[in-house]
Amino acid sequence: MQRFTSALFLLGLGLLITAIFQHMDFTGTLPIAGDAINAAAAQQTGAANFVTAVVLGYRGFDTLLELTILFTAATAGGLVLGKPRAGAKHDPQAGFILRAGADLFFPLLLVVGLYIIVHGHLTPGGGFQGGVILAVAFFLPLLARPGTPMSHKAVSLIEGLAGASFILIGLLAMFGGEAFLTPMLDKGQPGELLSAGSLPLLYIAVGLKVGSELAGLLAHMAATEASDA
Amino acid sequence: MNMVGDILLLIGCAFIALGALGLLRMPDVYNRLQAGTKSATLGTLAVLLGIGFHHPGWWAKLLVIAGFVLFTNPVGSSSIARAARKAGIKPRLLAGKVGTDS
Amino acid sequence: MMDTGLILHTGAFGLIVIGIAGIVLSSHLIRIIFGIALLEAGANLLLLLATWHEGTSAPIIVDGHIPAVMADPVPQALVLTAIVIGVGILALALSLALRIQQAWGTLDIREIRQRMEEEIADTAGVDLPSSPHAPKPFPPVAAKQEGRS
Amino acid sequence: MNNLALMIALPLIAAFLLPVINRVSSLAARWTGPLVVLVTSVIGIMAWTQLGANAVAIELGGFRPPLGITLYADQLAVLFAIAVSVGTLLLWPDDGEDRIRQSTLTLILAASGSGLALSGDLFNIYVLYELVAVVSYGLVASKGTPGSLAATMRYLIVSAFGAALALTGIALVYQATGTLNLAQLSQLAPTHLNNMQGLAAFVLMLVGFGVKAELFPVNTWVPEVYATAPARVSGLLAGVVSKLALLIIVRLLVLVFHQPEALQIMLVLGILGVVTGELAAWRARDFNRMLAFSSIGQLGIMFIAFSIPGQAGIFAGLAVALHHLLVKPAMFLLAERWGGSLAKLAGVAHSSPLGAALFILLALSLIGVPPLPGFWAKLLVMINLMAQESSLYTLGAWIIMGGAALEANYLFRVAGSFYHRADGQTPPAAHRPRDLATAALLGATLAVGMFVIMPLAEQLEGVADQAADRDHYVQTVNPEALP
Amino acid sequence: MEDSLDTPALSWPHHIFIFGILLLLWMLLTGSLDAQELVAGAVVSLAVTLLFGERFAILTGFRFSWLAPLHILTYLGSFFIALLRANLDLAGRVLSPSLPINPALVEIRTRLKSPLGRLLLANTITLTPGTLTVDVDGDRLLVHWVYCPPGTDLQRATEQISAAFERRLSGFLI
Amino acid sequence: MTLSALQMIALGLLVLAIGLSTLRLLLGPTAADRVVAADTLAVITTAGLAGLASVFDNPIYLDIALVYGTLAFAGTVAIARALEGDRE
Amino acid sequence: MEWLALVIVIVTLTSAVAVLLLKDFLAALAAFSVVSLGMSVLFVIVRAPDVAMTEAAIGAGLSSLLFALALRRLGLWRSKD
Repeated sequence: MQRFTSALFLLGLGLLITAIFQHMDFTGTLPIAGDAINAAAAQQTGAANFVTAVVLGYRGFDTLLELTILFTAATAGGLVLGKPRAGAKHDPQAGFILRAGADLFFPLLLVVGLYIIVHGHLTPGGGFQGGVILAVAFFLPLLARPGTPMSHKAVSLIEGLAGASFILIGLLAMFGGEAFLTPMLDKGQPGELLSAGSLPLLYIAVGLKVGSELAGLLAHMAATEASDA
Repeated sequence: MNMVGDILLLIGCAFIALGALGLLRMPDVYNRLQAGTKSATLGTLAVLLGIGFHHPGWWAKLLVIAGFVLFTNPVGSSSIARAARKAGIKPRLLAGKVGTDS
Repeated sequence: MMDTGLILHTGAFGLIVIGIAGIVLSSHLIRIIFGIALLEAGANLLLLLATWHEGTSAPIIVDGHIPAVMADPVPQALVLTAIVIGVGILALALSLALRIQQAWGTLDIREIRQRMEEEIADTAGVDLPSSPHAPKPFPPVAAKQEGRS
Repeated sequence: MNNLALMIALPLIAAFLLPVINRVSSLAARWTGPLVVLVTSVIGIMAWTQLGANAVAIELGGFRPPLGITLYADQLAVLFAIAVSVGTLLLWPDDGEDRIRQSTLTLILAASGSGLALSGDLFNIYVLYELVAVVSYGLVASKGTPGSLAATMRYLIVSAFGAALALTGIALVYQATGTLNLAQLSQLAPTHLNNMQGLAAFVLMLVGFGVKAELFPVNTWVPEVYATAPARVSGLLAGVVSKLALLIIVRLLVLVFHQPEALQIMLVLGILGVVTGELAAWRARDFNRMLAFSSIGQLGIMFIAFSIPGQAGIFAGLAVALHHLLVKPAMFLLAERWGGSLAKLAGVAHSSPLGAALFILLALSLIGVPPLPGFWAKLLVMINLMAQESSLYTLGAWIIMGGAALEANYLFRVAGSFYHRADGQTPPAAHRPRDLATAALLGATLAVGMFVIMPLAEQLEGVADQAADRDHYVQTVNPEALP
Repeated sequence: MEDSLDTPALSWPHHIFIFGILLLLWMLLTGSLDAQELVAGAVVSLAVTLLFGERFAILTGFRFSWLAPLHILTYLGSFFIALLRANLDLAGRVLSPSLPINPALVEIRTRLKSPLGRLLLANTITLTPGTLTVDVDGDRLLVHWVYCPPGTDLQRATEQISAAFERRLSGFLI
Repeated sequence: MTLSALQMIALGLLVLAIGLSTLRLLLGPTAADRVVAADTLAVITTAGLAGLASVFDNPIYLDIALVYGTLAFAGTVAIARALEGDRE
Repeated sequence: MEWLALVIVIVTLTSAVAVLLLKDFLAALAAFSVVSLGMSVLFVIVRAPDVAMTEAAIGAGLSSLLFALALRRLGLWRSKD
């Protein structure tokens, strides 16, 4: 019965999509906000990567909320998963090749992640992508050797401070008489490492936060007991 | 210069395609891994080298990518091979085997 | 003449339909989560295609050279946000699935629903409303897991 | 006025730092949350007093509207922002094992709720909505019983489904107009969105944002979640969060989507919601689920009310919404101890007379018995529905009447059983003083509202006028001239 | 089970070595010799080295000698030749209609002590003609052969391959 | 954006390789086979992304190839670890 | 470019269907990683390098990690073929 109604629903959905499909033109309309941003971004923010200018400058508030969503998901995940039982048995170690490979890979991934974060305003990438790389870098050794202790204290400290510093940078602008989350500092020459004012700082905060958050979440999930099913 | 780059690109893609063919034709996981890894690695290297001929200014980053590929590919395949063995997938052995298999 | 926009839109809508089908038609929790991820991917692609047209270049200044026609950076930023949101929800969903499996030893949504109804009725102190489509009784594996969690 | 942004920023920063504070002093961590929310409530109330007939637009990041994100603070938005802050303060979760995590989540709920009320950007609304969703998953699951986890899972699936649909809708809107700012959208809507694509976008967004607003086809999560979540969380979800989702839909309707079909779709879904909700509530045999289904019914009434075109609809819907905002959390607070089988509540009036009296007051107002505020709210809806031409609206009016009759039936059945002499039954545990005090506070507000109904209505009409004034919105936000 | 984490604390030349490698990676990534980039790279590499230096014990396998670069070069040269031969060999097999394969599993021992050396040896074997390292346990390597000519002593054949690379690797690794 | 004939052939071969690997992904038969196919596809994609960077004549796309290559490796390894099971 | 987009879309959609149809969850996960691979290439084709990189990092890396970890914990890694 449920199958039947579901199939019916899908059929309706297909019809709806066909209807939308027929009414859409694929040539694309004029992106009003986008053109204005493309024209003004280099001056207003000093970032060479306009997507970064949008993510951190024009829509910095979205990014703050996005960070909060990740933070909330990690918090709620921690709440759901609970504390791992003391003495819970963990997985066997990985093979030698993976263990050695993970060891060798760890520093290289860290540098790559930091490179991506620091160059977020110049090249594609930035805090989120670099943060994910950092998290993976920290998690790979854990994948190779389950049960390796990971400093949750340090993780939650970095997490809290990085998130707070993002807001603090925004609030500083507000106390300086500007609006919340206004970019500050010297804009510099677009294309140089030291440009775009406070945007790289924001991206570093984002990267550290995302990295610590995801690493903590992955470690928490890895530490959860296996089920017998 | 561009010609050399093009030929290298072609060779690389040819090796990749051969590897994919091998992936399809080989009979079991281990043999498929052999086909996939070797040719994909060499093919990627050749492609990167060809791009280096086209854009001489990019060599630094191409070198990094090549290094990562050269390093991650065999590690990844060995992990899969080990996992397949642990998961109980028996290799097809025609020539018998030497040594002990735990 | 093939139109890249048409092809890409077909891909986006296809992913949306496949994702919804996965959510609606599957009975296994993990497959539903896969469906959610696919649906989100489709929606992201559609959002990115909203103002896309052929012949644009990436909205990035490379070596001081400003491209003539740049792509709209706004949807790119939005999709970036949406992808990160998606992964947060994915992580949470997997954690929930993990704990549900620990508690009840099943990931079949019909069984989960039945167990949930039973638990609600039990804590509330009312009998389970007898429904005409009463699900089948539980396999013994569910009983074995009772003491855990 | 600019410091309305603090209503969002302060709880967020507190939430980020709460785990760090907890390492220093757990006492400080315990009091940080309520204190911060208290501060934001004060900020909100101060903003309300300064806010006159002129709304305010806050440009975040200092960028002109079509470029950056704009917050739009009119009386309606500030009212709901205050409601979120005060609501979380009153319903602050104080039990459960992991108190710090719960406080963190509640702080984020306060921040994101205020943001949802204030936001004037389509995608920003989506992000905030997802944030509210993720927070509520965490809060619902915080009880930790397998049932609550399963209910959360179901909620998550429905909600993620809806959010993805809403995102699709946003994609369609952006495809047609190239902007996300609501003011600019409202300028462009008559030419760009008044077509099939616009309607499809509206339907997708209605379904997407309707998940939290307990809209008819996507409300299957409601009974399970309210039955298994902590009662205070249920109160927050049913009382505050659902209204916020409704607020978004109303804003979209007022500003962007002017098709008559859009209103009709909402009307039909609202009618279906009332019918299914009230019937299910009538059949329910435990307290939590009865409240959950009745909440679906009440939200159906709101959908019907908001589907009345023009300022009258907003006024009527707002009255019902605010009334429900007071009543439902109070009822869920009573459900904290009385949750469970309705049969167990027999004779409870003897052990807990104040609770029983409160319940009866709330129930009377919910049904719409004359002197109470609930009556006026429903009356307003009925008058405006009857004034409409279309027979569908008349049907809606009759359905609301029928729903009220059903409501009267089941609520009186319960209230009547309170005064039965129960034989050999252990009465449920007494309410904690804090719950009862909060519920009594809400009930008292309701009772006071009875006496000042006329000035209140005037005030509310002003709010509705402002909210329905599209030109005022556009002028306040003032996006750059179109090319 | 040898674990590189259990090795004693690293000496300062190792730290400098790690720092150098990370800085080199940074410079390759940025591809510029701009002063700002170099300073940023130095800061990042220094931070990573100081914070997590202890976890890079795997790099202790390097033998610091003046001849090491030469050995690395000869190793790389022979490795690329082997990789090319492996691909040609494979191409022949895949393209021939009869698919001449004759798989076998062989276990061999290595003399290399350091984890890095064993890792590189395993990787090299994976990328050379017809062989794939399935697993490494202590000093034993389990190698999969795609084609084993009937009648050959497979053990010896494998050991010859590994010995050739082992010799080159032991030039710069322990 | 204009491609020479040799480049066209090369891209065609790459697409052929993608198709063949996808076929292996669909055919299976075991999970390990599919993981191998996904891994190979990831490497092919790394090469392809670098190739696209060359076609677009823009070095910024190389970063994507780099990130893709490294993280696809992590994903593959994680799947392999899961495939391994808990047998010692 | 059209035919490249076409091929990638076909691969993506096929793998997406495979995700839902495969009985073995690890196989489904492998197919899922191919879906995000296709998405990443599509994002490059529409000149969205930032999004492509995010999809590469999150789709190919992080989601696979999360799923693999969860599947392992759920005991769903056992082959069902």
